[in-house]
Amino acid sequence: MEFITSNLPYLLAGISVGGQYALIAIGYTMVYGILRLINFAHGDIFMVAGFLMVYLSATLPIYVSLPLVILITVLLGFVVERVAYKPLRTAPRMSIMISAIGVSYLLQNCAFYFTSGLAKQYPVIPGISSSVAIAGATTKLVTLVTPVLTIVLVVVLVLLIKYTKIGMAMRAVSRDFETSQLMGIKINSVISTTFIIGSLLAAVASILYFSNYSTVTPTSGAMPGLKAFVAAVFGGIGSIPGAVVGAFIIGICENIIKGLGLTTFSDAFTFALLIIILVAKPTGLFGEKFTDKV
Amino acid sequence: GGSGGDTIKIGVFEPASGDNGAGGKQEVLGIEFANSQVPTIDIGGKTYKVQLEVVDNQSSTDKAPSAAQTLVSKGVKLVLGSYGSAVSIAASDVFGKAGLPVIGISCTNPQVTSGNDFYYRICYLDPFQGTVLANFAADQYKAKTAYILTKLGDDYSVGLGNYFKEAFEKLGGTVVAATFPEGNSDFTAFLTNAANANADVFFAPTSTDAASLIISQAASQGLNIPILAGDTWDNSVILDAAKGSSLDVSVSTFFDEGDKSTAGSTFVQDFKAWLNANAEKKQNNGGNDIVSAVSALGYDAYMTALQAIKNAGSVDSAKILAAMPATTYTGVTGDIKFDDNGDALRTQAYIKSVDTANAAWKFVAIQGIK
Amino acid sequence: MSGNILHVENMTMQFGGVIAVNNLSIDVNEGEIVALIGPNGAGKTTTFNCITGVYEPTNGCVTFCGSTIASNHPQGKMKKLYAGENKGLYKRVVSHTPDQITKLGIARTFQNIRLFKSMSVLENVLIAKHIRARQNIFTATFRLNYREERKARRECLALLDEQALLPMKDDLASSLPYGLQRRLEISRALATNPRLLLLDEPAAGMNPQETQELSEFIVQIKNKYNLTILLIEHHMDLVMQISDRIYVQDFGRLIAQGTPEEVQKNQHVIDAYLGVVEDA
Amino acid sequence: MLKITDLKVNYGGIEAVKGITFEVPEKSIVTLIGANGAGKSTTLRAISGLVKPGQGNIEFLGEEITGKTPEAIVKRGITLVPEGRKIFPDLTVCENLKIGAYLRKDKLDDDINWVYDLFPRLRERSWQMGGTLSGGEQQMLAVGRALMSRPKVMMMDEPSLGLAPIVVRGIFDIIREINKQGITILLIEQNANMALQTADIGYVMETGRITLTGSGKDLLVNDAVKAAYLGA
Amino acid sequence: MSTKKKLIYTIAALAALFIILTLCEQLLPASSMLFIVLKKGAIYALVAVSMNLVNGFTGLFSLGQAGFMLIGAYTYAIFTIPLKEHAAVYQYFDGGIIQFTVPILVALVMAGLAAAIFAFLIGLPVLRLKSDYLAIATLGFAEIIRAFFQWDAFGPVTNASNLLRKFPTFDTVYFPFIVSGICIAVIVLLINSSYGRAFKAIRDDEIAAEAMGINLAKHKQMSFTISSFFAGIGGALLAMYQTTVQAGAFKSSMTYELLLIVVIGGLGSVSGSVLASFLFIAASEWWLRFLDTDTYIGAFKVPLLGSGFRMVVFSVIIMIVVLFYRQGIMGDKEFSFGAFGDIRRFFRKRFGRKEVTK
Ligand SMILES: Nc1ncnc2c1ncn2[C@@H]1O[C@H](COP(=O)(O)OP(=O)(O)OP(=O)(O)O)[C@@H](O)[C@H]1O
Ligand SMILES: Nc1ncnc2c1ncn2[C@@H]1O[C@H](COP(=O)(O)OP(=O)(O)OP(=O)(O)O)[C@@H](O)[C@H]1O
Ligand SMILES: [Mg+2]
Ligand SMILES: [Mg+2]
Repeated sequence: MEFITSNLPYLLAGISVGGQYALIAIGYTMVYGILRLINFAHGDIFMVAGFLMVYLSATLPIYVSLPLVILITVLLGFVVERVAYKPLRTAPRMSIMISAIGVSYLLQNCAFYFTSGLAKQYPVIPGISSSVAIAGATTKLVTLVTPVLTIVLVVVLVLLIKYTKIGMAMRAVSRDFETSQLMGIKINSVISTTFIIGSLLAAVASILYFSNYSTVTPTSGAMPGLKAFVAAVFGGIGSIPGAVVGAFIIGICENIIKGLGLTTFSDAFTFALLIIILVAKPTGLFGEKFTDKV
Repeated sequence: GGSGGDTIKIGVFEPASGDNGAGGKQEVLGIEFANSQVPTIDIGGKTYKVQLEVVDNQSSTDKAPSAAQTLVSKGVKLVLGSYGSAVSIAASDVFGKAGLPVIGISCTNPQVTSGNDFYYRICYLDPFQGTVLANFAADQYKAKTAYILTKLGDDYSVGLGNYFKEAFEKLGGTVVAATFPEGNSDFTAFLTNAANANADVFFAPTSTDAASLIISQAASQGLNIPILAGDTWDNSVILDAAKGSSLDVSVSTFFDEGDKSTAGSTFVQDFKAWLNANAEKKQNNGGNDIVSAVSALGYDAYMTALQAIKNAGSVDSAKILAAMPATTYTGVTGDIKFDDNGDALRTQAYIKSVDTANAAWKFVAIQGIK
Repeated sequence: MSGNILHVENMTMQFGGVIAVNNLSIDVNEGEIVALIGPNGAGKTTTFNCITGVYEPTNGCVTFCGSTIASNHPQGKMKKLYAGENKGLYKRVVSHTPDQITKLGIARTFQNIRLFKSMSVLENVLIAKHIRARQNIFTATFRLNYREERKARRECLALLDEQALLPMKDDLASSLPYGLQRRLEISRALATNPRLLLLDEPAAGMNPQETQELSEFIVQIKNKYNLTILLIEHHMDLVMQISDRIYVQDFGRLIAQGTPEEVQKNQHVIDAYLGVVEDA
Repeated sequence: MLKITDLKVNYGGIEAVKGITFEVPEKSIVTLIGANGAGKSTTLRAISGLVKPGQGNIEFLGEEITGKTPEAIVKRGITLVPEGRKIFPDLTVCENLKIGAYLRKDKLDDDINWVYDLFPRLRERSWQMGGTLSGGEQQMLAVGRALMSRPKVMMMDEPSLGLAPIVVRGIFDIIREINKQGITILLIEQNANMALQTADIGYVMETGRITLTGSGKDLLVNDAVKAAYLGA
Repeated sequence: MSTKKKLIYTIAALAALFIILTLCEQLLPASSMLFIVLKKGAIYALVAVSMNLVNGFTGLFSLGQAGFMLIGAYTYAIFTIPLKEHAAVYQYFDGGIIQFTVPILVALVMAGLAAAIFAFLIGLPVLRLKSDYLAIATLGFAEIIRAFFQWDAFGPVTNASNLLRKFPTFDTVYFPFIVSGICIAVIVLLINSSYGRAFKAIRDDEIAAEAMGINLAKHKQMSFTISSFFAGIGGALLAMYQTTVQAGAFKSSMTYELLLIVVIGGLGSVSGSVLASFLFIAASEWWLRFLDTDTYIGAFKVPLLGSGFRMVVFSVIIMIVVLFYRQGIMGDKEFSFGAFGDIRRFFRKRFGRKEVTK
């Protein structure tokens, strides 16, 4: 019992962080799957969603601002895609990635400019922000909500991509724009859909994440963004279940490492683990080999 | 627009972006406020308009030299700043080569002034602050074990943590130390570690970003260990984060908003009025009118600079530099007088703690070193 | 015809459940032109890939000029899954990488043209000389190898001249029309100074006239460079005209072999591959 | 039903198609033949909207479709079997076929079976990833995929490329068969012999221009065509 | 254009550059921002070109550059801090344990070698990875390296998270120009050599390159190691420019900055990288500074201007450049003297027409 009470907090924290990384990671992996683009701006969209909540809830009741945040975030994801990525469809991959870095800079700098960079308190959201005690460890309810919600969303998404027409179209677009067009697929709407789903997940993740940590700053999207990206690579970029498994592994390992007192290297360890996995399995845990016949 | 042609330029070398952007902006506010109060200076019967040249060093040592050079090329005669010791050190060569006197405001690392005879500073140093806090922990909480959490790669954080550790161990306590990497947002593991180590105080000399995360997670975990921190935590962000919790958070600082001395209370009043009259400035203060210590220090730095220029009786950098050692000034943060190193002689720090019910600071003690 | 140059013995290549090449044995003698034909998906390209080291055969052995370049037996997961024959025969495991095999003297072209798209025609050919030159990164950087470099350039220009590619030597490889791209790919392979040249459908995308020209071209280079050629092709005119011997593969297995005349008359081959005999 | 007037296409500075005019009557088989680099593929790419013509008109059933997006053109019933197969490597054979019918809303099972009957090899490989198929299998899949969309006009860019002789013959049988079902065919072939035997109308392209026009039979016996494209 | 003519032009251009630099040094006040831009620009140019060697010419997506610069910067600093300053610099670590110094140029080479050795070791496992997997692995390594350099246990060598300073630095713009110039020249020679061609072949098609007999592992390793060698030297120069070194500055954002420069300049164009470096540094550290200051025209306060606005504008500019120059400023072309001829012809045409209208 003693052992459990002193170690349960690490595990709980790990699971909830893992869940939040997972939601962000899915956004990464979906966009990557389709555009082969590491969407560096994804973490920042997540951050903007956090600030939106802070500012909207200051004037509006929670039940209005909650859907509004999701809506605006989705819109933001959509607009970013249209403005910054769509014109570059035929450009080299690197250019699109630089555009993504540009968007990330822009969102961060705008956030800095408008908020002056001081940490803002995230509003209390009834139902998930309150503390509960489990086996002697105190934590927020959101810790318990996150993994459940994550799993549900993932199952829905996997079904969507595997078995629906739009899912098939997404997979087709991911490899060849031109031929996809020849099949009558509207690639722009497929790509937009992807971004919309990704941003939606980022918005949900931001609500869970910031409810847990209570503070938003212009850079608070950077680290979760990077971790989620690592998670996506870990599981094999493009694979949704992979991203989720990767995210949970990273979240839990990180907290166990911290619990062991090896705090200096908790990030370094994450990367080391990633590299070990990649050396053993060059395309991540669930990544499929690129089929490229000689 | 001012009349008369003569101006003297004072450089303000502060971060407006990057990790320390928020704090830098608040420091600039104090300077700007001082400038609005005393916009001119009389030297040799001539009235000079004091013009501030503010430059953003982006909290980054690789951007600092060019930012510093910008000031030099604009022809400033004296420089104020910076929030953050590393950028101050990184820029010191540029200022040194240009022969400019610099007044550090809240950079508490000893290395800023040591060996740089043009660098002065008006705040106390980390060794002092660390010792003060260690004493406070021992006096107030009868602490035997302290958990120290510092940020990896942040010289301010690690330095202050070390000084605290030294002093605390000298007082007979034991220390458990940990570091967290940049961008870390989950502190629950550290808090649990502290609880598991039966720590009596939790010392976290970190930036405000990490601070608000630490506090809110401590609150949701129901942590009942008192939390201590250094001057950076004297910020409204901490009040927001701790609001409504049952935490015991105390910080050491240069200044107390509730200061009853006339100088202090006038400053607080006027500064608040100035902020409230100017939406953009208030925005830079985080959207409220709570006076942070760095603003008060910024104000004092500006005033000290003017005093030095007056003493020099000239707008020439070399003359001002020569006048620096003898310059004294009684500011809102106390008496300022430099030692041989160029550091302000300070013997006392304010300790404040958070009144979690009202989200306000409450004065606890003036703490010195034993 | 002189001695054996390539010897493939009991080679099997299995991908998961698909046996692409099944217990294949072929021999190529010095100076021959040998064709490998068969229906689509028979395993011809896969055979090439195994010979050139792109794939490790699941089982079997390949010998080039007397030295083993690939030898394998079912390992790991394949041990259980393996459905081919001659399982226990090859204990030795030899797997050379494609670059090593090229150095030994086997060059190839690809079914889907693989040129260096962003490089000029001349550069494409020069690449092939990289491994043959005596140089290291230091001498190359500081041009201490200028003699080698000049020689390589001279040889490549001569080669391009021969192939009538000289006028477009500075054009991007990707801007050439399809037929010339094929020709460039062959030139590039020739530039590695091979003894054995593997051609994978060199006449694909060419009209009968061009195919005719190509067959003359192949014979010509064979004689000029003392090559041995193994080729895959679906254009029967070309195959029948230039090959000394033909192997026919179906479902990975060898179903027939012999001279063009023999193969053309073989009923299995007609059923599986040729269909009604063309009136030549 | 398809009318091309004065079509010009540029790639950067190079003019690949230099003003061609031709027509594809309803329910006919039309073939374009010509040497490598003549601009045949470019013409088809322009019709299907993959490249924007520099000049000229493309009319389909009396409606101008120049400059429309590929998906809008596909929607109107023009399908292309692209040069180089362009199979989706990460989709299974079955999914590749399904995606060919992306715009259709009805049941597909019969059509899939029909394609499998045409190319039994594909049925065996139904669950294999498109990318791992052999060259010829991919070519069959590309043709099958295009058939799935039940187009009004089917444009085929070298459908027999890399196919075994027996299958080549099969492909031309299929072309005739679907033509009988009322589908108009625009065909590019290197195998000019077979193409001209099958086609109602043939056009010969040389360096971006149409230089000869005639019925398939006529061209087959034309001396210039014989010398240049059919081999001696 | 003949090789001889090219050589003459190149020498002439270098001489002109030297004269311009000298004139600048003589005529402009020492405090001019131009010198900052020239110094830092030259250093960034070197690192960007070295990054281009891997990313642009070899097609390996590596994001480890900041890590290798860090190693170079620290190696240089550790071995050149004068012994008498050790007590002050390593104040928390009893003066450190490295108790000797080496000459500046030796230290520069050591900086390169140290980075190259690390790169070699890192390359062994990770260069087998493809595209984005490689990117994240190299990025990860850079982060791990940074964590190690900040670690307290290494304090006696690295001074942990504290600054290293007091090492010899440079005053004139000549030093970084000459060092970077030589290094870039070597890289250009390499790129145009047989090995450079092999790198490009690998970028275009690995399978075909292998079929040409090119040993992928060996060549990738070479490109990666050499690039890191120069990144290490670049890091050392950066340390000299900054006069201080702190591991915290070598974050992934520095790598992104470099990647930005490389892509904006044009992947696979050396002159593009060089040009973009100077433009990038000038824009980010000089030209846009005015946006950060509240500006009054008379009593009217120019809207939006204020602290932090510069960075917003800067990011917008980056986006615009990327959106309008998809292939980068130079594409994969190089600057050539032939271009001068084009410009001359262009002007002659213009000019000619004008005369006619007169
Ligand atoms: N990587 C792979 N994974 C699974 N199956 C494969 C793989 N590569 C090839 N195959 C299968 O192996 C069989 C042989 O393919 P191969 O490419 O060798 O045929 P081929 O004889 O060259 O045919 P073609 O004449 O059509 O080019 C095919 O049925 C193909 O689907
Ligand atoms: N993407 C491109 N960029 C530049 N030039 C191109 C491009 N695609 C084709 N070309 C050029 O346009 C011309 C016409 O090419 P096209 O592919 O239409 O010829 P084709 O008649 O289909 O030849 P083939 O029989 O070889 O397929 C050729 O000279 C070719 O080099
Ligand atoms: Mg094949
Ligand atoms: Mg074509």
